[in-house]
Amino acid sequence: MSAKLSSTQIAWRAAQDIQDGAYVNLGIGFPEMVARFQPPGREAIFHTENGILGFGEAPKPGEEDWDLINAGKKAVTLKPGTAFFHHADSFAMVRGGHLDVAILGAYEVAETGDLANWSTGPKGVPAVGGAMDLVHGAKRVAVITDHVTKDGKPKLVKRCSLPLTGVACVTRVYTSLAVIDIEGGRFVLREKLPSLSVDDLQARTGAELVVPSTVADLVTPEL
Amino acid sequence: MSAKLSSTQIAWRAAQDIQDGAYVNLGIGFPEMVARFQPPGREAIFHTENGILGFGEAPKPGEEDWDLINAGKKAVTLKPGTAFFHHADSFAMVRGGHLDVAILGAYEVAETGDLANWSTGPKGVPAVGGAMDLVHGAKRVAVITDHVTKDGKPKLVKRCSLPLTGVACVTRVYTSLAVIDIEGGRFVLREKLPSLSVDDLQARTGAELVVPSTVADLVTPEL
Amino acid sequence: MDKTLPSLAEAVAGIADGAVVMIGGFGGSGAPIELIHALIDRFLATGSPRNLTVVNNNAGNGHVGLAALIEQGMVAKLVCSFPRSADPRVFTEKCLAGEIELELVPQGTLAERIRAGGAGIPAFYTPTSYGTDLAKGKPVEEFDGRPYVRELWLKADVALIKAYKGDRLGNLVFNKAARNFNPLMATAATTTIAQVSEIVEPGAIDPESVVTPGIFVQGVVEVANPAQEEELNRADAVYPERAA
Amino acid sequence: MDKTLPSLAEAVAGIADGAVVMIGGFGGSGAPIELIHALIDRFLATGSPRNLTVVNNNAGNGHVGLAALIEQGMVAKLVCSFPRSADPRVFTEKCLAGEIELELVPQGTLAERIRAGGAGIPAFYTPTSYGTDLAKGKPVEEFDGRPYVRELWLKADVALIKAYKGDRLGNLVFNKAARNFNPLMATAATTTIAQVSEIVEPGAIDPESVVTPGIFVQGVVEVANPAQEEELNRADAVYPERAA
Repeated sequence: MSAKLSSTQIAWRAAQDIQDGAYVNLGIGFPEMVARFQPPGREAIFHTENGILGFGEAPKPGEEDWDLINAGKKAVTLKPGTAFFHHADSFAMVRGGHLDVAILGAYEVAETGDLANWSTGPKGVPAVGGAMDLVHGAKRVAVITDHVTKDGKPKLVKRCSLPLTGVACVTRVYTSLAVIDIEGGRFVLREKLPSLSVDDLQARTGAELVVPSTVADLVTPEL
Repeated sequence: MSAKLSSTQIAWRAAQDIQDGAYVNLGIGFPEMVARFQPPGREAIFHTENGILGFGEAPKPGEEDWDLINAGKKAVTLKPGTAFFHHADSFAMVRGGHLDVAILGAYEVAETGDLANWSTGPKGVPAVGGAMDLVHGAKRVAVITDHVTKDGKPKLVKRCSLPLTGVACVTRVYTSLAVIDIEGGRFVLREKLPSLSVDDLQARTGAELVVPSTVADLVTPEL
Repeated sequence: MDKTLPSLAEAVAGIADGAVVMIGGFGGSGAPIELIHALIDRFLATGSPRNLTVVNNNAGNGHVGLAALIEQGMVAKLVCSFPRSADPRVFTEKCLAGEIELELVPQGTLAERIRAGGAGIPAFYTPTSYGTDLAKGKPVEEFDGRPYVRELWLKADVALIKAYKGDRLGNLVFNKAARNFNPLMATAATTTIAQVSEIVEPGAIDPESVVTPGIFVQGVVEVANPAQEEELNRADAVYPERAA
Repeated sequence: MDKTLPSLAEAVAGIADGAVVMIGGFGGSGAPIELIHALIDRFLATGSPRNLTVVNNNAGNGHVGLAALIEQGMVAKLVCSFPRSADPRVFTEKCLAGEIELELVPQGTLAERIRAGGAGIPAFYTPTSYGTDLAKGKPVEEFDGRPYVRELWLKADVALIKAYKGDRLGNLVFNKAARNFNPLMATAATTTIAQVSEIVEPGAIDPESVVTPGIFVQGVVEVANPAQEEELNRADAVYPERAA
């Protein structure tokens, strides 16, 4: 029952759904990890909102070019066929629906598809970045997250309690315990850890899970 | 009394008011002629809405590059420091007020600054091009025109009778007889042919001319 | 990822009856003549596509390219700013006969509506056309004391564009003022097909100089020596060639 | 026409108290550090400019560049999307103490508002921020069955930007992702001043590759080896240097 996917393993699982030739934006922080697990034979093209399409991996330490960074302000490298563009063109790609997939982190995801991932409330200085654009930008907006908070509270909820990033925008959630689609305002279970019963998963989820006749096993990859 | 400036001479007069370093759009047809009369020592930069800033004169016959044309679809040449851009960026320059001067032709100009220059009425196929953008685009929108129609009717009028291109947009009119500013919804006479009396000019003008104490002579250049 | 297409015929195979088709170019510069002619070939062979809505700055010149497409009766509606040219008779006659619908849009508004379509902006305000016949029926609002007209985005099923070089990822550069509407239309269509004079390897186009990033392009087809509308018209060309 | 300026001091001489100043860059990439430091020098010498409204994606990092400008108390209001960085303390402390006003704008909306300011578009609709706290008080309208928020243009008195090469006509190219907000801000300010690593002759920049045409630029000043914010911060740099 204490078995769960690590962040790395969640990122691996999310990467398996990215098709060859997909245009993908990975949110800053944890989601950036997804790029490391592209299945062999597939070539996704990564977009970063600060104006690069088709960047590659991180450079070796000491070889950073600080004019060649991603949205998380980490140094990246170039691949053949890269393009540079300014911020308005970059968000035209986002807002105009040209990305195939955006993968973001979350504080909370509601069964309505609402996402809260930018503010934990009125304390401190708020910062939003490109999150509110990205949730409206891609054909498919997915979230990767631990299934529950550090305190064990559900992150998949009936209605978000934290300030929203977007309304009805998330279509799939990859968690440490399950893969869940959001369809018609409901959480629909697609995969779960085989060691976990549906009841146990439901107990850790803040809204009702729709359980189809077939639920696949969530694979725990060796990484 | 039959003395008047030719089209070429009107274009020459308009060119004298273009400052060194000005960004200028010349409407298709007659206004294109203004470029030929830049005063020595002044370098204006010409914009064409199909995506060139800083183009030069027409090429020699036989040396046309049909990918290097102006808005009138006439071949032009390049000057050092040219830039190419797409239509949205081009009209961002126009609409965003980045041009210093736009010089357009006219069917009618009203004392209100209204301009009619795109349609002679419901007959035939209408065509507007960039005229409606240009009238809102430049810090100074000037018109060059014969003072009267071929039938002798005033082109400077109280209110336009033809479909409008823009409202309250024209600030100066260069005609075959006079230079007239539009200020506070009135025609203000700045220059007239010395051979012409104010009364004669008023008789050929469809709205009242405000005549300041000083009216300069409109020069007839030898070209 | 390889977006290159083996033939013009394959490039235009997916365009359906009733589609909204953006066609790049300003007059002849940047006009994808060969893609248009391939579309005519398909129509003559199969009767499809027909009933198209075409978005272009102009309405064709002579009897080639867009004018030929209109002449075949394939176009039900044209959205453009300037339906005049050296020889606009094909369009003019159909328009006056009521056989083709015309939506006249100021050129800068046309460009901005297409950009908005590509950028996910459903509407915007512009000073252009305020107080004129072309603003009739459109919402007007004041900002900073000046009146502005609200215009809607423009999107398409397909964009047919012409570029100079392209790679298999769809990155494109254009030739001089042949850029015009082409990069905008690439962003505003579900499927963008670019004819290019040369297909090059990824990396051959300097990433600083890419004008249309590949994300906006679904297909690239090589047309090594594309025709120029002005030269075809000077030679009195007609498409398809007519038996003597 | 010659837009080159002889010195950084001259480049920032015209910025008035209370001005709205757009500052290019995304974090350190594309940040015009030397222009910002010249502005600080002027303030320390003359007490002006102060009470500035600054538009930037971020809020500074460490004690150089924008952070140093804020630290001097020259900034009354900041318009930005992401006031966080490796070391955001300068801004954070002033913000929490109520000494600086923050207008938080989603990054894509910030970019589009600046573009709109440059393009003469006073308002536009975007899906971004719909249903969130950042849309409060803004008009909402449905297009094609989806709700959108209306946003207003953003303009400035001055833009301070960083480019790679520039010519005396103001044509500019940028370096990699240091492009970011710089070309947009150039369009949206009454006066745009660009620091460039190298001033070149007109024609040395390929007209196909110009990113910012000279019409958007009023002054160009050469800074041959510009500092990079990340490197200054790794060296714990502070501007101006403090006596030990």
